[in-house]
Amino acid sequence: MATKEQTKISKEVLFDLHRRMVRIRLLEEAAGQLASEARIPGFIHLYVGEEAVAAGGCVALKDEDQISSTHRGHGHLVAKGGEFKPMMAEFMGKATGYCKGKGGSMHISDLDLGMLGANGIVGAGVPIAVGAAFANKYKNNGLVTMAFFGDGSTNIGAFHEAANMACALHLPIVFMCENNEYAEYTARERVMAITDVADRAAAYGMPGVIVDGMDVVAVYEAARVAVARARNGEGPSMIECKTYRFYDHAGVSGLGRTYRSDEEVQEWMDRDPIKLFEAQLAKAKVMSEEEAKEIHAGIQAEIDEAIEFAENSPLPDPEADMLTDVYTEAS
Amino acid sequence: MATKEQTKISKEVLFDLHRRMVRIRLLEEAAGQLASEARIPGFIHLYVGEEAVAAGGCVALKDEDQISSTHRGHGHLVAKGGEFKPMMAEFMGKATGYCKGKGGSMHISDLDLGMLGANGIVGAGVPIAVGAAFANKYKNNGLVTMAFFGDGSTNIGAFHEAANMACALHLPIVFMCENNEYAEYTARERVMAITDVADRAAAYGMPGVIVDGMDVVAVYEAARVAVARARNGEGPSMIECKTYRFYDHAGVSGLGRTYRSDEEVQEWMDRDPIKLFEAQLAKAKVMSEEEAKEIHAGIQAEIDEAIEFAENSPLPDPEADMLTDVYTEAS
Amino acid sequence: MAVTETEQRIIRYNDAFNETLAELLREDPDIFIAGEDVGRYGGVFQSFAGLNAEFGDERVVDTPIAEQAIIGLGIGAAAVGLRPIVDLMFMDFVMVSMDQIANQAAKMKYMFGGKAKLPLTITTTGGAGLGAAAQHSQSLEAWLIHVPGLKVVYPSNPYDLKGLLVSCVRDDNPTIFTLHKAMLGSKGHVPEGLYEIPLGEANIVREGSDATVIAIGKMVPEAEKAAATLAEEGIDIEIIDPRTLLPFDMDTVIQSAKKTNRIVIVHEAVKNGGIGAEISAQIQEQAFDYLDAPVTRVAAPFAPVPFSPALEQAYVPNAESIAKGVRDVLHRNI
Amino acid sequence: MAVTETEQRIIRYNDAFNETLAELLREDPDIFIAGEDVGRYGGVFQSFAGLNAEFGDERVVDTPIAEQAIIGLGIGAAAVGLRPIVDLMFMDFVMVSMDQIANQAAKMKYMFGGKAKLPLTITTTGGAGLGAAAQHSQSLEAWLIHVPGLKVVYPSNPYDLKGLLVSCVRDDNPTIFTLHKAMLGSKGHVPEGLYEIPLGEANIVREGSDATVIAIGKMVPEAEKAAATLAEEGIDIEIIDPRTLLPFDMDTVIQSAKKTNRIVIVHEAVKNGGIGAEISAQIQEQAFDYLDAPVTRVAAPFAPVPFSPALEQAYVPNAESIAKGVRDVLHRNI
Ligand SMILES: Cc1ncc(C[n+]2csc(CCOP(=O)(O)OP(=O)(O)O)c2C)c(N)n1
Ligand SMILES: Cc1ncc(C[n+]2csc(CCOP(=O)(O)OP(=O)(O)O)c2C)c(N)n1
Ligand SMILES: [Mg+2]
Ligand SMILES: [Mg+2]
Repeated sequence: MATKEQTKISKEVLFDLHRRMVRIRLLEEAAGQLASEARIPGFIHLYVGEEAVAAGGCVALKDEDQISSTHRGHGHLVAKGGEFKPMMAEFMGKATGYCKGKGGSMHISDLDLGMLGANGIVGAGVPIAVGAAFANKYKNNGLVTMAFFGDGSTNIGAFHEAANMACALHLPIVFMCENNEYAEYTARERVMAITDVADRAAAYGMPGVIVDGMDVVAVYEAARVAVARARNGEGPSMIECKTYRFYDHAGVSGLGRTYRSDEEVQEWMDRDPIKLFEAQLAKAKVMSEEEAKEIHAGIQAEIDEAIEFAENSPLPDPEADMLTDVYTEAS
Repeated sequence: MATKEQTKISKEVLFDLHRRMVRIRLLEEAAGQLASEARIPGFIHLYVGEEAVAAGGCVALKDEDQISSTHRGHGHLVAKGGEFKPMMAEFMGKATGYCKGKGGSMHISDLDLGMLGANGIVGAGVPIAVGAAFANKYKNNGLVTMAFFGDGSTNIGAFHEAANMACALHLPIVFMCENNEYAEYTARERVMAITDVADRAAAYGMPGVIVDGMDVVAVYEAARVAVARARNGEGPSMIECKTYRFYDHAGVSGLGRTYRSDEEVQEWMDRDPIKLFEAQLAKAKVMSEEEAKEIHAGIQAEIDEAIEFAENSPLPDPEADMLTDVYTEAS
Repeated sequence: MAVTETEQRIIRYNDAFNETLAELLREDPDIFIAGEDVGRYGGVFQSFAGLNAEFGDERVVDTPIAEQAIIGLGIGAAAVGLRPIVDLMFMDFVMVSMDQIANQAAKMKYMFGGKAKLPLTITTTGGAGLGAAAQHSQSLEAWLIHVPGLKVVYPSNPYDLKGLLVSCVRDDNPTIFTLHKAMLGSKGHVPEGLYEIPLGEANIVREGSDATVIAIGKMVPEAEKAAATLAEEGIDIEIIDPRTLLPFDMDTVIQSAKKTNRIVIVHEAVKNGGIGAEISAQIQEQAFDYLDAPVTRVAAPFAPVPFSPALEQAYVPNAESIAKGVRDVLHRNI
Repeated sequence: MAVTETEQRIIRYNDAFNETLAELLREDPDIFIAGEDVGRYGGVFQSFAGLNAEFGDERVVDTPIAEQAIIGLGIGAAAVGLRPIVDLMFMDFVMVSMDQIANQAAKMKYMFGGKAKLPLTITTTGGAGLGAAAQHSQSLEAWLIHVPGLKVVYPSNPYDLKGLLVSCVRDDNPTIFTLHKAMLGSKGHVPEGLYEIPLGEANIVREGSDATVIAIGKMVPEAEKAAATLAEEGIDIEIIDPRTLLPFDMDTVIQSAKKTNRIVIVHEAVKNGGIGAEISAQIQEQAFDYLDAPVTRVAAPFAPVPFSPALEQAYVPNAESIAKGVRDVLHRNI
């Protein structure tokens, strides 16, 4: 709970944090439902439960700043301004999707929004984020890059190389860890001998902080500090957000299945970041329950429209589309 | 200086530390000389200046324990019991070498001595060491693995993955960092934002200590503690040895060349680990100057013999040897 | 070997894998399995289900997400006497572990002048068809066969799977064993108990006289479907499943080429630089005078694997494109 | 283009590389270079000498030993508008960075439905001959040509080096540019100033009528030596240097095949799964009726690169083995 800081935050920002979280949640619930009905093909990794991280992080950024993402990337794209129609169409493999149906859920991106791509390879987005941060410093354009990544990804080489390089080159970047305590079906403590990912920050020479990842204001506050630091040329920092995914690693089966206890899942669901925040906002008389409901309804309507759009969209055409977009032709 | 601990160390061990250091030094000086005369082909990375690390580390091990090594691997092999004749022959690409001339300086090894191979790929030996440590734990044989690696290698992914895995699986392994402040021609502070590699130990959940890598007793003492820990099932630890290479990254050009100052090199050479140790031993009346000289002479004679052996050894035969040793045939 | 209907035990490809591992683990205490989620959860495809429960955390080991360290774990353990099986969840992940596979495991013996013995098996899943997109659908066997020191195996049915897996695990060299992830549910006859199919022996899946189709992995059942269609057109094809891609049983292929004089090679990977190129090059080197048409390749177009099923279905070769390839080599006038 | 003796400026292959980079850096402020030791020290082979002094630490950047992050640095910077040149000291190190090269850089545009533009050049050094042993001597171009989205370039002389490097850096796709480390000191004519040699255009190094030798990198000068020997025997070979390996100029090769009817392909990599397989497969696909002998490959034996010069010299193809390959295809009775 960050009630103290909250008073300093404008109503506009609070609404923005809320709006982005709800946009993620409702899109994900819809996507999960569609996937379970096989109306979305392939694998789908839902962000439900972790909304405060993407929203808190991205509200601290400017529109022109960049983010990198993971296999669990829908939330990041929404938080960075992604629109429902091309997202839903992409999930369904339609030609009107962000990636013309070529990428799907796991590679969804919009470079125009500064979103450097969801990524199917654990850890692989982080070096790419470092490259964008390098470019920002090189161009001296004052932009910042935020790399989102999971707890499990901090065990892979690409993460390590990128984190060290960013610190060595003193780049304007924020390392945003979503510690949801699991990598797929394996608990964090069975594959790491440390409890807090933030303890890794010191290994690279950057500050590392831990925040309650179910508290969107706490995330936002920490992100604001780290982003300001980066923008001021003071180098990288790491934020570890303690969070949880409410659904299974992929798809919507739940609760705990074989690898988590139902109680554990329930405890975290009791700390639903959206419900917590809405209670705070109501208590502070910033947003009434009624207003919140309206916001949900408005967003839901948008999503319903997006589903209709996606379902009515054409599939890509193998003849015409298979071999395009492999190379950039000389202009 | 570890004068206090020294009193506890038997004369036998002190002689052993000395002997292994001198064996490395004289072999390396000879190899460097031969390389500069083009009597050794290819690249050669000398260990001169860093002898205290390999010697201090390996004296703390049992013969059956394993080590992994790097591109700068001669010293490790000698410290683990490597013999001059097959080493010199291997440097020269002869059929009588440890690797029948197929590996050369950069891949020199003798698995029978528990030496898992010099390695041309920075960081790549560390995961292999972790594998050996896993096997020791699996077999419950009480053996320990020691991974040697440079400061620069701690920036690469393989090191990170291996260190984390060893800690997660609680393996009997010692991570032995040779921090000589340079990776090839680039200074440590330009590619790492931290000063002490030992600060990385906490990121994996293992203890990390820093020792004077020019003080063989200090290295030995630290290694003994870490090895005992590993052998007792208490898991991995990291030792950072502050050391320096007296010659160039490859070959024998010196002093500082374009990337180090001559003064810096000279300062470190003034702390030559062998000279320091011999002075200590003389002062403590453990080994007289005369005795030390005799030891040098004896080892030098062995090396001269090894050179003769190597030069008189046959080259491998392309017809007969090219395609052997690629696969193990079913027996 | 004639097996009557009643003797046949029909099980799933994925279950054949699981059963074989269990039987191997029971037989040899030096065998262990390590990989991401292979332990308590039983693997993302449940291929390892139940093994951790039977053999414990020590022998069926969950690892961090660290493919370099996973392969290295196998190398180091093999070098000092164990017989590890390590899992790369998806074949695409050879890209994050290629150094350990191709620079370390494959070369160690040679670089050490013969002293190393590396009984290491790497299991993985390859192929497209599940909407898993560009980074989880690749077929990268062509990279692996270019690496001296490795053996590369790709079973196309449950029976072969078991026999080949046993041979891989018992082999004293690093082997890479690929399951096709879209075949996990396919079924076939598998005897109980361990048996070996020697590495490097192709299987003539169907004898025929008009053309030879060399097919890999999931392309084998597709070729069989094509054979049925073509038979209706009066075209009688021979189908060869190499089973082991390295070492490759070229003798069987050359004999067939000398008989049918027309060859179609089919694989899932993109054509350019694919394993079909090597097979084609060797056939024309060794059977030049017997060929009545160019050796033809049916493979994926030169693009990453697309996500949309609309594209993916057209991307992956199938019975139809194989049949077309066969008709092409047959209709050529010499 | 006739150039008189006096007009010719003869410089070293390595210096052509260095000069080209300097001229490119002067021309385009969006270009930067990053890699291990490329900055202040000027690169392990001094290929980057002087650049850091002229352009500063910001534009000629020393990096940690972190090949995945080095490639990623290039990808991310290219994706947001720069034109990076990143260096992999040795081609062997693609094994520690393959994911960033082949799963990220090569696929990003396709996966993103076309939105990414990635003007990224990866420079590296390949080939054997310096006693650098199994992990520092490899030729891995066959892996790279199997990856849609990449362009792969391998110059065989200083003139081509400059023109191809300029084209790579100005190209809006990820390109991999390989120097042969045993050719760094070789010399040739190189004009001052920037010029382009289009990617995907082969060079007919020598016209001839009896057989065509397709040679890559350092095998081109070896083929030229072989041509001299063979000429004395009355054999007149054509030599084609593809220069770009992906996209590959098959048209020029096919025309030559139709003229000489006999082909020898030579490369340094091991034969099995090498690029020669792809070239061979395509030639027989497209010029089947013109071939009077099987397309023949001269390449390394199926072993890692051995250290001992006694073995290494016999391992790497050379003028002698190329000449032998030519004689083989010529002596075949049809
Ligand atoms: C290199 C690589 N290894 C393994 C996988 C399979 N995989 C996909 S997601 C995942 C778990 C990632 O865990 P974490 O980073 O904590 O992210 P989370 O799923 O919890 O959000 C794994 C192992 C992969 N995609 N890439
Ligand atoms: C993956 C990889 N990258 C780069 C190199 C080239 N290289 C060889 S040694 C070296 C420096 C290693 O530095 P460090 O680990 O500190 O060891 P030192 O040489 O100082 O003993 C480099 C960059 C390599 N061999 N492997
Ligand atoms: Mg997680
Ligand atoms: Mg160093």
